[in-house]
Amino acid sequence: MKEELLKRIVKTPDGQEIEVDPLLDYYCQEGPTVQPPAYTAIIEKLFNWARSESLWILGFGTGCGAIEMRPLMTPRFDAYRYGIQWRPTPRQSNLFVISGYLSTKTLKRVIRSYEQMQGPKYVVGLGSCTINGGMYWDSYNTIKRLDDYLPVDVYIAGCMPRPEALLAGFEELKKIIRAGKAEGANLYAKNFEWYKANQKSVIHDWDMPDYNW
Amino acid sequence: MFELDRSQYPQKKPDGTLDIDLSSGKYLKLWQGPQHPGITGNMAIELTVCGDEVVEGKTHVGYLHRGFEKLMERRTFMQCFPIVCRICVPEPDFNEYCYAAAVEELAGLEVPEMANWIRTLILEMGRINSYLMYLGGQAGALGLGVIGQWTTYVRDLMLDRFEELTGARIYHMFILPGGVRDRLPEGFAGRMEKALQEIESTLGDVEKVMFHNAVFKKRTVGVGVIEAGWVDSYGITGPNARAAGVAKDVRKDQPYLVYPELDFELVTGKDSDIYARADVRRRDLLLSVDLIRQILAKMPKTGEVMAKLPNVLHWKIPRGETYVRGECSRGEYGYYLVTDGSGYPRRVNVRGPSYTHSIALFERMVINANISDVAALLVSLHTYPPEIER
Amino acid sequence: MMEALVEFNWMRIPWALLTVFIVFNYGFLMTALIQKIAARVGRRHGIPIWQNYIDLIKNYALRTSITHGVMFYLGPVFRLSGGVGLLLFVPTIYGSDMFSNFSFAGDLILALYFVFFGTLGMALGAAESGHPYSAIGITRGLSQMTAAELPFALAVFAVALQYQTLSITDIVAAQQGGVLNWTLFTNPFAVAAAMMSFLGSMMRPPFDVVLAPQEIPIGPPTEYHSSFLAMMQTNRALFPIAKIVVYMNLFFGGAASWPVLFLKVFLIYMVSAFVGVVFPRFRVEQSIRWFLIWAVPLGILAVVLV
Amino acid sequence: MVMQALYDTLKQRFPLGELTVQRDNLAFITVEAVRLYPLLRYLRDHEGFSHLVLLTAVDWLEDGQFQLTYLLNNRAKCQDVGLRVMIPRDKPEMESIHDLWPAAATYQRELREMFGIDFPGSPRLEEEFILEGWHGIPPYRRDFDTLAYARETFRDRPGRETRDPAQHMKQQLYGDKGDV
Repeated sequence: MKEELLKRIVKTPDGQEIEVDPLLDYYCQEGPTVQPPAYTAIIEKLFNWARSESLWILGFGTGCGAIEMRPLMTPRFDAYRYGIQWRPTPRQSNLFVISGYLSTKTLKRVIRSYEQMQGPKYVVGLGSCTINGGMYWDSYNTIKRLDDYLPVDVYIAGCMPRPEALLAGFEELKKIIRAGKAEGANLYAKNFEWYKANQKSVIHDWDMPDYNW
Repeated sequence: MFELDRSQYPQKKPDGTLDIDLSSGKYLKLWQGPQHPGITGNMAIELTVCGDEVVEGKTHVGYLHRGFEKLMERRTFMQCFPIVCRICVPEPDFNEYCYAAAVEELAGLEVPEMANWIRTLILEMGRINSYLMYLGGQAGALGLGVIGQWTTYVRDLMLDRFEELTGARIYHMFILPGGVRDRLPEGFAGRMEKALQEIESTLGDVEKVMFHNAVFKKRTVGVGVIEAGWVDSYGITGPNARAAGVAKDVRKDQPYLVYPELDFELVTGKDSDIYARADVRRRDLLLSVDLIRQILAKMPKTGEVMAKLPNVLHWKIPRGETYVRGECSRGEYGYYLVTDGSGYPRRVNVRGPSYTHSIALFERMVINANISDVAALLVSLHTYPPEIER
Repeated sequence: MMEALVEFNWMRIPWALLTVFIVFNYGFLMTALIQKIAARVGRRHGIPIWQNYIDLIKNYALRTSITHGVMFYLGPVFRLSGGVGLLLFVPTIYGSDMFSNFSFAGDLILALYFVFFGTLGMALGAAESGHPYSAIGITRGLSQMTAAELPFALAVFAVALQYQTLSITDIVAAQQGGVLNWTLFTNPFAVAAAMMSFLGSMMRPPFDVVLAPQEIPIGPPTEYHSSFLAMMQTNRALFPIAKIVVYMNLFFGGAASWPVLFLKVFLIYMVSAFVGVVFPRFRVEQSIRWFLIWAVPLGILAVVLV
Repeated sequence: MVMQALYDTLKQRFPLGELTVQRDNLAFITVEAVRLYPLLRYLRDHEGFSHLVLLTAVDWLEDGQFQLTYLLNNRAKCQDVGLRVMIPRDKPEMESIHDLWPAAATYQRELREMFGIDFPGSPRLEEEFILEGWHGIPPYRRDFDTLAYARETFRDRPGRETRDPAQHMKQQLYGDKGDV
């Protein structure tokens, strides 16, 4: 565990001495809970429609697929037309595009970013390497199946998938959301123990709380 | 007017490191990345700031590590060829070329002339792509998003030409040991010329909006200077070195492929700040446009594109070691290949230019920089994280 | 006291709310339009014009939200009340009983206060969120805002001195009777200073270092999400329009009907949009210098000349 | 020829090992570990080899040795010289050259992590560089089996097939008679 995460006594600028336990002080230890849909079906339908038409992608290029994100934002493909935009902070985004292979070091950051997103949230796995390891099937440092660690809504195959494939994938995701089937966040909360066990089996130095609000 | 008295802190510890006590309230630790829009790709910088000024910066890499050098030890020489291009995403072709050239050298293969012309063409096309991305990124890091829109649009045109030639937009897998996969398609030169014209006209706009922009100049001129003495000690190559006045370019110094037959002058700058580096890259891009025209005009019309290879399933290469380099858009790209007489490489080491630029050099340059300039500084070194950790 | 209450025309409340509603919708369309213009300059098609409404519903529809404390809640509330308050206390349509809102004799001073109010509220909320980038963003925001406010305040003093009143309605009244009566022509230095300050307060390049995605991921609202963010979105639509209404009343002759208001607000808004599209951003100390060197002398000149 | 001349000049000052001339402008010279530092400094200061191109290691598991390769470039003459240093595999330790080239510290951090070679005195050597929370054999060593590790740590998606290319091609070309 890193030194700055250990429990210690620090001196504040005004001379007081206080005890700090970063893992306990800075985070909430409570796990995620299953969030029910809205009371009435018609409202939930409206909400689902709004969610599907306003996909905010977290701007986190986790792998090489990030290079095809740029064309998506620009004149040729212009995903903004479909209500897709990129947000720089996980708090405001609700779609996480895992753009390609994930090394275990990145997986740790991905989990953390994913848990900071507000539900309902969706995950799209991009490229063959998120599906079964792809090119890196025998690599010691990349995960092979993304759905072991995060609930995935849509996979887009290819190495790397073209922007058209990405757009088609997003349309597919919209259909799933409109049908009310994209309940990844609830799935994650329901099977929390299983996901955590999987995550901890590959991340050897687990130095963060179990759930990062 | 806004100078800060830094004579008191941070002080140095006896072992030379800075004495930074975070709980003193004088310093703030900031992480930029890996999830941060100002970072080029997936890496992180850990900044300690005092006011607006960076006291210490550390680069953290390894988020993209796939262990290529290990994976290649498990693959035959031919099986390595499709994975090498994945080492550097925005400009993959140099991996293919350097790997192929290293294997050819150790195996004693002679590459047909036509293949060399096509290889040069592809490398120059890749360089244009990479520079176009850089220009967009550099302007974007300073809040001028529209340049990125324009350059990515014309980059798409270049990707179309790649697609026509190789069948893929990003990972082309076209240059393989022994030659290239195919000849140019019918009418390629004409369509290429159209794309080049579009790129030139867009660059004219970019020059007006970006390089003649008063605010852009204010943010970049005199910021992030690489001192001439750093060039050797930090292993700086490519446009970063040329902007510092070191006229070094592998294309001229150790000509490879068909560069001896092309007519070009090196692009250099002298101020070595962010503006100078951006300007060197813009002019280098125009040079590439010119080179592509020359290549298409001078290249032979017919000829073999593939050397006669032994049975690639049982291809063994005698013991040896070599280093092959090329001038990519970021600097010197090299492959160090060691063979031991078996059917698998003994060791492959990839020398990406970002390795030195974004770790040792960046950590040196970021000291005393303003937080606002950190993103622009990092982009101006033109680093691609995947080639650092491979 | 009782008499004042009795005299108060209660019908002004629904009319004022109607003003807020109209301006809110207009603001939403305008923000979308600005994004579309930026997209068109980049040769893109851009977002659908109704996209912001969907985003708003989406943000209210999110199922989870977390809070960092009381001030975190109040930040967006303050911000929104800054926008709504500004709008409510300036006359929107000159000469109209219905859309004069709660303007009173000293509303110019109140308007000056409300322009700053939102940022202060945001500072409290952003500081509570605990994110270092929020803190950096809001420090930049406050310092830049202060520098930008200075020429605006000077311009307002110049205008108040010129017309010898602190009532926005009276200032508008004094500008009636032809284009040449506008402050734009009667006191060009004040208008120039104020328009420079306007660029600075619109959060568009070159003065968007407060948000600066590439440096401090969107700055103060980094931690804000779901309904908090939706409230701030609402404010972001409302506040610029309210501010422009003040500018329009003070410097551009006000508006006697809704179409004139829409047109004038549109044109003033476009100034910042077009400047913003083709400029990178200043660093915070550079922008402060810019205001101090270019805008403040103009403001002083305006005050002196009056 | 040029490289031979350089070798002869160097030979007068330093005891050198074998010379392999790979190209006109690239040669590899074997050096003893203790001679490396002065030789590097001499090359840098007097022969114009001022650019450290790369520093890497090769694992010769059979011989029980690590080969460290220091590749230097003479920018003016466009020549490269690679210095090979053999160090024992069971006690991998080498003198740090970060004071000659600050950039070398990065290479040494990588070698420390990926091969487990120690460079005493090199800055930030103990910090994690590429890997995180790695236990066990450094991954670039030859005796680390990446496939076995991946099998052990990660789960494959069912239905994935892996074929040996030689066998598979034989099967494709000759069908069942592939064994013949």
